[in-house]
Amino acid sequence: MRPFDFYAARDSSDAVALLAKHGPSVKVIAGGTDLLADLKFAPASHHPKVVVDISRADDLRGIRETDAGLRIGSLVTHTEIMESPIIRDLFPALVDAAHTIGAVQTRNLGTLGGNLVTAVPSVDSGPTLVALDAVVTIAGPDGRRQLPLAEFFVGPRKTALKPAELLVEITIPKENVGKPTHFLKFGLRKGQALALVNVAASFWVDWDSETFLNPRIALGAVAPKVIRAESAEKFLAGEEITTDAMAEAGRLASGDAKPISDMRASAQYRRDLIAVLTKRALEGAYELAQKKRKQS
Amino acid sequence: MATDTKTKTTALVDAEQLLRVPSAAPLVPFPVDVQVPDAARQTPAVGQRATRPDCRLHGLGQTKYIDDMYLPGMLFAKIKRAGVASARIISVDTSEAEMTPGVMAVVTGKDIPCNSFGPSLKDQPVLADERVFYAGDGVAAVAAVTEQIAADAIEKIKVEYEELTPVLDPLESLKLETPGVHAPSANIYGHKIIKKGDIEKGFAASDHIFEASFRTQMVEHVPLEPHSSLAQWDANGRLTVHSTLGRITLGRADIARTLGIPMSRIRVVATVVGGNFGGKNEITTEPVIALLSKKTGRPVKCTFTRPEEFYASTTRHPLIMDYKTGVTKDGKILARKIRLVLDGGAYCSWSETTLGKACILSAGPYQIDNLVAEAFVVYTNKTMTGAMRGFGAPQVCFAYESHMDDMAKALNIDPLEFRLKNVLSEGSLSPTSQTLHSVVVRESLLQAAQRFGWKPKTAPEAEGAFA
Amino acid sequence: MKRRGRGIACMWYPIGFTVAANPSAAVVKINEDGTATLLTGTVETGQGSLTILAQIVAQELGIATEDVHVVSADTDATPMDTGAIASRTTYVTGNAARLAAEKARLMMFDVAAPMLNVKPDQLEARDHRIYVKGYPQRNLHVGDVANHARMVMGQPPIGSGYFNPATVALDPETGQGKPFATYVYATQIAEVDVDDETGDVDVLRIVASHDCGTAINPMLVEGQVEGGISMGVGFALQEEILFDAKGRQMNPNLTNYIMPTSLDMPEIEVDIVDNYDPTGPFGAKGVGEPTCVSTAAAILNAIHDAVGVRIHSLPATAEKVHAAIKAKQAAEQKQLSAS
Amino acid sequence: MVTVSMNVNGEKRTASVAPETTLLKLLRESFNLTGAKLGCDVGDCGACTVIVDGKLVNSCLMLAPQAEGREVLTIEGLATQDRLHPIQKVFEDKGSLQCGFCGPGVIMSAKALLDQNPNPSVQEIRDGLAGNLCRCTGYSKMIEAIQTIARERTA
Repeated sequence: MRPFDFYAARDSSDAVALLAKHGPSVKVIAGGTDLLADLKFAPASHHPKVVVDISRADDLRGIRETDAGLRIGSLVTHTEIMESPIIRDLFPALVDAAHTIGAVQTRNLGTLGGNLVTAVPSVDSGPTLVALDAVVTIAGPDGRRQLPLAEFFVGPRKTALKPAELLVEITIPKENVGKPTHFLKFGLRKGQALALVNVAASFWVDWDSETFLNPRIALGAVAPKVIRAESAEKFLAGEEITTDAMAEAGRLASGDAKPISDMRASAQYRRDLIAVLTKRALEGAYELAQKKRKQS
Repeated sequence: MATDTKTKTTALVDAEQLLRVPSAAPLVPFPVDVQVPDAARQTPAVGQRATRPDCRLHGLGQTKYIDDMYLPGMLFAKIKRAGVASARIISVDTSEAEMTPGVMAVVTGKDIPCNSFGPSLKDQPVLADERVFYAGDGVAAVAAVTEQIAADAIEKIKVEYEELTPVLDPLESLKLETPGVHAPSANIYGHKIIKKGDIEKGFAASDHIFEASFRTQMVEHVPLEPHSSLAQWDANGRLTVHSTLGRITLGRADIARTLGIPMSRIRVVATVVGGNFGGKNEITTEPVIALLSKKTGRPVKCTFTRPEEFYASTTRHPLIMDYKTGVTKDGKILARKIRLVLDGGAYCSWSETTLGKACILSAGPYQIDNLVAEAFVVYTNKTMTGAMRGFGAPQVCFAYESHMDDMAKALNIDPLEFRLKNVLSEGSLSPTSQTLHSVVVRESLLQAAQRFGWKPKTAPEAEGAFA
Repeated sequence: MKRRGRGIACMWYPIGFTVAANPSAAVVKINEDGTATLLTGTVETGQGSLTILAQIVAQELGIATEDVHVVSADTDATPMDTGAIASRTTYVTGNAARLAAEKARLMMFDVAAPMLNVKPDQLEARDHRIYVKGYPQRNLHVGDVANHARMVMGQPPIGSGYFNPATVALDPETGQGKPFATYVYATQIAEVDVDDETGDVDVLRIVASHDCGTAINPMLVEGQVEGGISMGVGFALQEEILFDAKGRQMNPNLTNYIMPTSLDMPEIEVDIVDNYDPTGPFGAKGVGEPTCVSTAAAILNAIHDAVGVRIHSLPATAEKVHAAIKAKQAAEQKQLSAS
Repeated sequence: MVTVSMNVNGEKRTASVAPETTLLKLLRESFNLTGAKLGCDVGDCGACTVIVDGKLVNSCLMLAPQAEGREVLTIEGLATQDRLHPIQKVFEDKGSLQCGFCGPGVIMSAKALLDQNPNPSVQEIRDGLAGNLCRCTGYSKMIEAIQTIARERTA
């Protein structure tokens, strides 16, 4: 790697101060799984002068339920998500999504915040959180601000972060805590796979009418950023829960996506996958809803 | 890494003291209680599940691969890659790289005393000097005090190219009107034909004739250990090269030839190689680092990055395979015609061997009295192909065994049964009319079928055929 | 829906180079205590070939594997070898090592014969001792003989040997001839699940039955087969170097060049076919390359069995399988509506 | 240059390195611990796997200063002066390693897995090794070895 200066931040405000002081040629390192892999083969023009390490900023850790909902610190690793009793109980889809990222080594290093700020279209943590209407909290020199995760993603590898800003936490709003959600990823192999398509489906069940309530379908790797399949969602809202409805939502979601053809797959194949995976993700979420209902 | 100065100062004092104290940990843990496993103590030795002495060192992390060797004063070399698939080199300007602090020496293709090598055709340059034949060709090399300085310095080497249209499709390359990749040499640089029996008669006697075409892709060996070599000279003008080569005897001959020095002055040592699969049978950077070492009077090491391992080493030949087979209605193969086109990439390397093996093996382990198998290998401006585990056999096996199943299905014969009707047996004549001995295809089919629990599918129409 | 399929593929594969000379030479030194050192120019590239060679030398000398130390891969110290290529080490280098050991053993017999008051050809070596054939009570420890040879007779037992596979050049017009000294044979059977909606192929199980002549070390043979199959799985389903329109590689890294991880590998069951090749060292042939030859074919046949589609080009990616299933469904639909 | 100190295999070690030095490079070049290998340098192959503060990580993806003050366990820290670690012993007995280049990383992954889950299923073992690419073995004899150790430990 080419030379850079290194500063370790004590906490998030120290990190923001360091970013402001050393910008604009500055990068944040947390788990390092994306940053270092990038820097080793990136052209000199992309190389930062300064790297700020936030891996010791303990205020960015922790998973807890707050008045606002479930709060996940940006420094929480994928392994911590997989092992968290709260998340396992409330959002098994987040556990599944975390499990599909890299392998044990990279899941131990890689953080939720780090995964989201890469903003690659195939970001594995993205779809489930977007389907759950997650909100991100950003700290900057002028204080903190919040915005929906769906808006945090701006384009391929582009986020709404301004210079010297830091993603500090992700919140799943109270009304969606425990919302039945299912995540599916399709990659080119089973271990360490990159997504050809990611799908998360989430909805409440109106048990009186057996209909979809507040359905959300989020798709990854099939558009410049994580998107919601809005026509599929619109169709499902209030619709009776049947396999036909789920299949139809899959077809609609496929139309909502804007996939590209690249060396990993063609656009048409990605569209076909979305249809199948959306249907299956809806089935998975419904299964979970039924299971939860039986338990309660 | 404390950020406030006070802690930092304290840490520094502490650290400096510690820097002077060598590690107390044993450099070589010595597992004295470990007994030699029983199998290695038994006689007779053959047939024993003896454990490997090297496995213990691997497991302890004590095996020294080339990249684990750090010699005092050692320099690190990096190769500048062409990045264009076909071009004439107009000029190579290394002046900026040479002036970079930490850079100790630079070499280009013009510095190589005899700039060609290869196991059969000597068509590969050590570093490209006049022409680039594929994007992974090296055009210059740098030795520097750190890997990063060497990597930065090769970026500063300016190469001017006259880009030429690359030939990428092997079928295109096969056509006579296609410009020669290595003009004036022809693109078809290898041809094999096997003729046995009378193929026309065989087809005429057949009840059914099946045709099919198959293609395979280019793949990499992916040894976990990237290619690495380390060169140093002594005051008697003797060169020692530690290398990941799987064939040191011939590697030494290639190094001697390209450098123009007697073999007696070269010592090639291979430690345990971290995976070969055919990909480490040829010299890569050895002559280059030898020259860099000679220029600097220091040991020089060059280890491929993972991307280099893909684009600067050999790969498996992609094949285009056309099959035509004549069979009787009860499933006896009477005649087979095969045409193979091998995409050889930029250089011959082990294409001769691959061509021969692919052609001979393409009939499959079957008794076929009337056979024509013809194979061509052509140049393209792609990554060179070479030796890889199986030398063309996995490709042709995919073709002949897919073909067999399709025929079995069409004939309504169980695939196992169909094979058993046609396999080679003791004393069979091979496609080259060699009398075969210790032939056990039948035994292996039956053993595998038994282990698997293979039963003929009980489709009503298939039953009769199997019985 | 997942659909189960099975596929069979058998193969043959030669040992050594195609016609071209590919000799190996070896030197065996018997130490004063009856242990031995083998000098070989071959390189250990992970197969365990040095252990195999030690076992061959030990067998010839009647000692145990651990009694043979192997010095390899140094052009200053070790004799010529064509190298770790063409599945030739066990057969070619193994034959050379056996011949070298045989010479050293015969020197030992020359020394032992007067000590036992018999002729050298009445002796045999086994279990660390040199025995008079038919009179097992009359024997000497191999170390005592070796020590006597060096310290008393002044004849340290050192043998050298070489081997080059017997071939006959191919006729350039007809390709007829004897290109290889010997061949091995094998069958693999794969069981797969194919997701008929996505084309995803899950290889569940591979049964492999391989011939290698005598298995000098069954554990190492199994290791070769298992590893070869992993290469075959990648070749069948995932691996491919991709080029852009200008002939540059697009995926020269392990992120986008998809080789099998532990999660992608099936359960593997290995059987070794009972066989003996009189031209090999103690009946052995070789096993390195053949292990990866029939895997892809078996998997592709299993895919065909599962979903009825024939994939004609490798790798059979999920996308390719999916496209073939779709095409088949469309064709069936057309046929249905036509009838 | 920055000075970094950490506990490596139970011993306090210190070095002065450039800040962009990875933990892998620090171990190999400053501490002469070459058991962890550089196979890809971007976290795909797992040959550089070590354990930091009890967690399995790719040492090529961690900067040396990030390891400041931490507990680092490398392959060299498993055996004692007179005893192989049980995983090393069983890997040898079963012939689990061939070329061996992935071996140190695989054994560290096996250790981390068994520390957390003394009796893993085959699927859990495969998941635990998925970050370690191996081209020689097909992983079969590694999985067999880990199962054997688990059986011995839980027996």
